[in-house]
Amino acid sequence: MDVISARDLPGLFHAWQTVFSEQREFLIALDGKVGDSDLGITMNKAFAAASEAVSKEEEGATIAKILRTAGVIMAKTAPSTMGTLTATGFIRASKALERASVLGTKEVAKFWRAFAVGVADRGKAQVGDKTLLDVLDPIAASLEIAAASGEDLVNALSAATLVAAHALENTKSMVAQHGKAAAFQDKTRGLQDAGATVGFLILQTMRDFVASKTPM
Amino acid sequence: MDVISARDLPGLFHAWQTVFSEQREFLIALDGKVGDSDLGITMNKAFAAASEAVSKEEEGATIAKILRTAGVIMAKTAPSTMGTLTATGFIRASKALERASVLGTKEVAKFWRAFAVGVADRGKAQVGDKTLLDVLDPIAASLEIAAASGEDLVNALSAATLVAAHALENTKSMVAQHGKAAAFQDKTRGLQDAGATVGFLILQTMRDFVASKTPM
Amino acid sequence: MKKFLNDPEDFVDEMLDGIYRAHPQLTYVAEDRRCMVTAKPRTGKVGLATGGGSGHLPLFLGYVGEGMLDGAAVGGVFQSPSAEQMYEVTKHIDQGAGVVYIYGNYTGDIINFDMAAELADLDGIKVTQVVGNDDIASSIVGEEHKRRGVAGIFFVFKAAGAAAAEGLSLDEVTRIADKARLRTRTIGVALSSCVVPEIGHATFSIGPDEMEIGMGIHGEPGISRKKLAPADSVIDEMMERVFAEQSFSDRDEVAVLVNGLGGTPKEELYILFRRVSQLLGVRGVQAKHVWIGEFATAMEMAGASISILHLDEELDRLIGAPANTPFFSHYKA
Amino acid sequence: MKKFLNDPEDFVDEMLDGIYRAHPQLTYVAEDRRCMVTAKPRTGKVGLATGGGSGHLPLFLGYVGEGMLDGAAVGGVFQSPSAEQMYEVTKHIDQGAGVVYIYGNYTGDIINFDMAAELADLDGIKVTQVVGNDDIASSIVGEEHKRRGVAGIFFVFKAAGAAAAEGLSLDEVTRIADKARLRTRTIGVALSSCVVPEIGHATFSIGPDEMEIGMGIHGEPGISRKKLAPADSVIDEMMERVFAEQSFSDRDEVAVLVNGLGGTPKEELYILFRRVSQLLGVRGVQAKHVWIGEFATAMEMAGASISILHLDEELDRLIGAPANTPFFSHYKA
Ligand SMILES: Nc1ncnc2c1ncn2[C@@H]1O[C@H](COP(=O)(O)OP(=O)(O)O)[C@@H](O)[C@H]1O
Ligand SMILES: Nc1ncnc2c1ncn2[C@@H]1O[C@H](COP(=O)(O)OP(=O)(O)O)[C@@H](O)[C@H]1O
Ligand SMILES: [Mg+2]
Ligand SMILES: [Mg+2]
Ligand SMILES: [Mg+2]
Ligand SMILES: [Mg+2]
Repeated sequence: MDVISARDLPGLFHAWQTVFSEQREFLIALDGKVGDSDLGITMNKAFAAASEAVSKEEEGATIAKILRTAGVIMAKTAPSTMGTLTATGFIRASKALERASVLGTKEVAKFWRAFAVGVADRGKAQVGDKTLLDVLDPIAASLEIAAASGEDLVNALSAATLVAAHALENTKSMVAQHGKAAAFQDKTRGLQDAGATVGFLILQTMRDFVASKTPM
Repeated sequence: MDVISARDLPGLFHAWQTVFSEQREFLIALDGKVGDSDLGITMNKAFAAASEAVSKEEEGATIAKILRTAGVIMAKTAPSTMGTLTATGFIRASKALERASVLGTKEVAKFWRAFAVGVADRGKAQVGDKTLLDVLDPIAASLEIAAASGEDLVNALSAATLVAAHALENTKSMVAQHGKAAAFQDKTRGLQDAGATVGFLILQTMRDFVASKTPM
Repeated sequence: MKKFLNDPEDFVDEMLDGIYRAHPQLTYVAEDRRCMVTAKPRTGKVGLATGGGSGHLPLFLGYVGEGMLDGAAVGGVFQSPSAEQMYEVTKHIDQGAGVVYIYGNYTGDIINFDMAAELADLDGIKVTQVVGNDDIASSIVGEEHKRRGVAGIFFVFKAAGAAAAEGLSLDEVTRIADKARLRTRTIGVALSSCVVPEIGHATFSIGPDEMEIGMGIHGEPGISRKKLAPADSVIDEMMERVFAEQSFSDRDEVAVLVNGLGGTPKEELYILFRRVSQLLGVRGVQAKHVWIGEFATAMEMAGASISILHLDEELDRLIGAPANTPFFSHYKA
Repeated sequence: MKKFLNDPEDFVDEMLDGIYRAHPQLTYVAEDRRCMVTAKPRTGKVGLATGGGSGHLPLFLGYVGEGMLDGAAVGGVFQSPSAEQMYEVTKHIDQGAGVVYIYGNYTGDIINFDMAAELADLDGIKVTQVVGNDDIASSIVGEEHKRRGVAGIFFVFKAAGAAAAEGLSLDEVTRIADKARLRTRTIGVALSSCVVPEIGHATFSIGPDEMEIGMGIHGEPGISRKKLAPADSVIDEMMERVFAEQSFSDRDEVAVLVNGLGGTPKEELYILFRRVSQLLGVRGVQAKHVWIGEFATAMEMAGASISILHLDEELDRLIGAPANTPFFSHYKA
């Protein structure tokens, strides 16, 4: 699979749905340590609703249209911090890919940059504040480099996933500045950020989806 | 000790206070089985207050006056079912002994009859309803017989205590008709009535008090 | 015991101190905080007094105020106040028109209110008594006189309070209180125990997945203990017993009280009311007045009760009348 | 989990169904029960909207009514409602005079209210925002913008609601809401956890003899966890932190809210208030308005919070003004 086409997207959303259903309890537990335990529930709901909505899109819907549908339904279904930020991410990605007919490395880089900028605009967090942004920004940067150097999609995503894993690991040393976790202050040190974990999982699933359809 | 004089009464009230302080937890547990667990608390309070009030009576106070003082303070201090019934008992005994200068067998019989009638009037229970009355009535009857046959005080009280122990045992086979226990219906069968236990203890303490002051 | 307490013995008196500090419309007589009366008595009005154990806020004293009661004798936790305290309240609230005692059917309270009424009678104060016995779980039909008084007494307070505020006579107010009493049925369900401060441990034990239908507000046993069922089926079972005793015709009107026993969140009370409303709807019965919240509690007990008052025109008017007490306000619609 | 529930997923919607059945003065828009608005809008009045997670009744929706708010967007348990729901409420309650959003300082809510305000702006509706951050335990002085909003938001609703009812302009109502916000401090203490229905077990664990001062209403950690102390010393410790932030002069006046978190009996809240009142008395500060009960809960959590609003003449007038909502009524004294 060199590129993700509009017709592939329902499959990708289905993969996301599966992952966030499998990771439900894990994310509840993670958010429970320094938060309110709802992350697993809301992410599961968000992607289940998105996957269902996307599967009902008309034949011929554009990539932008599909991403927008996903974002809008997520915002409705899961208006928690992460639900809304993720929804914002998809809606911004949709805008950035208004004219895209497929998602190659360049477009995927645009997707993640728009996603990251959207989250930053909406949440007003800084890199280093121990949020989702701390994986989104490195992911986008890694993909931009890959795009500039003409890397193919599966390799670009694989590299970005490594970067994201590393970035996620880095959140352990940070102290939460936003959301419910901020109240836990120093106790958040040593724990990986729950929202960043979601960011990592979204990317990893995208990579696995592309890899599984790419002959080795 | 052939008779209880007015001057002995503070000692008797002190003995009651001691017994109901010792039996506090036992009565809480007993009332807890088919009631609201307050009996130990209220009886302890009632007799502590009565003992204190009685100890402050003026020199030369009559038996009637002392019993009345005890009853009135009990009614104030412990207005639960048993507190009020016991208070009523003492107040009625006071009235019945208006002119008594000592408590011999005859007067003690009057004391318990008046006590029993007072409780019956106030509580409107029948003998057999599994209440305090189920020991008060046999106690009064036993003492009346002893008085008629000229029995001395310690023997009369000893006999009445045996009767009361038997009567208390009999309450086990009854089903409660009054108070909070009534709600437990058949579950009250097999349990001795809490209020009747108090009645028994009042009498037994009176007997022990007299016996302890009587040379064998 | 997880309680905000100082010395458990001071529980009631410190609570009362807090109440008088918070609510200047309440005061007390006989230099006894437990003899509570309204600070704004109304000349010529029939006086309404209640009394009973503490631990049930807003019952009993919480309903002293405009359009409701004039005084309350306050007992220890789950214990009757004394006859003397009731008598002091009675003397103070009598405005020449007599006094109605409205309280729950518990031996301790009856004995003491009887004594107080005798004392008041010696002073020439006319006293009538209406003894709430709305708890249908506590005795069978035909033995209603054995039933305990629980949350439904709120309707009796409300109807009698409005009647007295309208200036009706002692006989009329008594008649109305009695009618409200006779037309009210309550059934409760408990999920957990409560703790009496001076005792310090749970009054009774109940399994982590059990409920007891019909449990009393002092932990008296109910009709059946079983596994906690979905909310709708709990209500179905409870309301079946209510409907067995109240025969409704299409278009009849009722007042509904969904009462939390203390530890149950309001959210759940509304889930329960939803089902009550559905069941009434099926019978064509209209819930004309609805109150949902805590009206008669058992300290921190988790659980709820449903009270249904079968309205007639007179009760409809009185139940809907305005009232304003520190614990309960009602604007006329 | 000891709850009256059907399917936990239906918790919020069944609760809302119960609320609409009980209180016809409330209705909803956009065919979405979670978009609650008053059934009696007043033309020309500044609209007041709130929103937030469920599980805090009477917060948030309970204050929709006369003299208080006009609409509330209702989220899942402890979860923000969506921007779209807020936007629907906004459109409906705007009477041409603009809308003030008053809600608590939580990321999820902020993000969504911001989005809603942007949407409303596109429609030409003027929206201002006042974000409650009264919980002094949740961040230090100087970092007040990080503080959570808890029960003290009640005072902001009350002051802003009365100001809007008086017919003041959007700017004025916003100024007043912001003043009430800035002059309010809250501190809480928790004794037990709560259970989110869809999660089904305790949100956090706390020892049988422990308390946590400063815990948030979703179980966010507080300042210190220690052995439960006598009620008076708990209040002494809490109020010390309040007094450190509010400087009172002799004869200053305050409004006091003693709020139960859900599982704590009212009796205990009055014992707590007693001590608060003593401490204010020592400083010569008068508790001019006092409310004691459940105003912002965390389901069945045992615990309480104290909110103090430092009054000025304007706030005194507005806090004392009448209000009438399904969950809160206040008669003018
Ligand atoms: N202001 C913010 N900007 C970006 N991300 C944030 C912000 N605040 C919180 N987050 C992310 O949200 C995650 C928590 O999400 P969620 O559980 O949905 O929050 P809540 O339960 O408080 O609504 C955090 O782990 C963090 O990554
Ligand atoms: N009507 C009655 N007449 C006489 N005794 C009664 C009556 N009702 C209850 N009792 C007695 O009172 C006892 C319970 O006393 P107590 O615990 O003080 O009651 P409560 O807690 O209900 O006020 C019962 O065991 C019974 O002996
Ligand atoms: Mg969370
Ligand atoms: Mg008892
Ligand atoms: Mg008792
Ligand atoms: Mg959340």
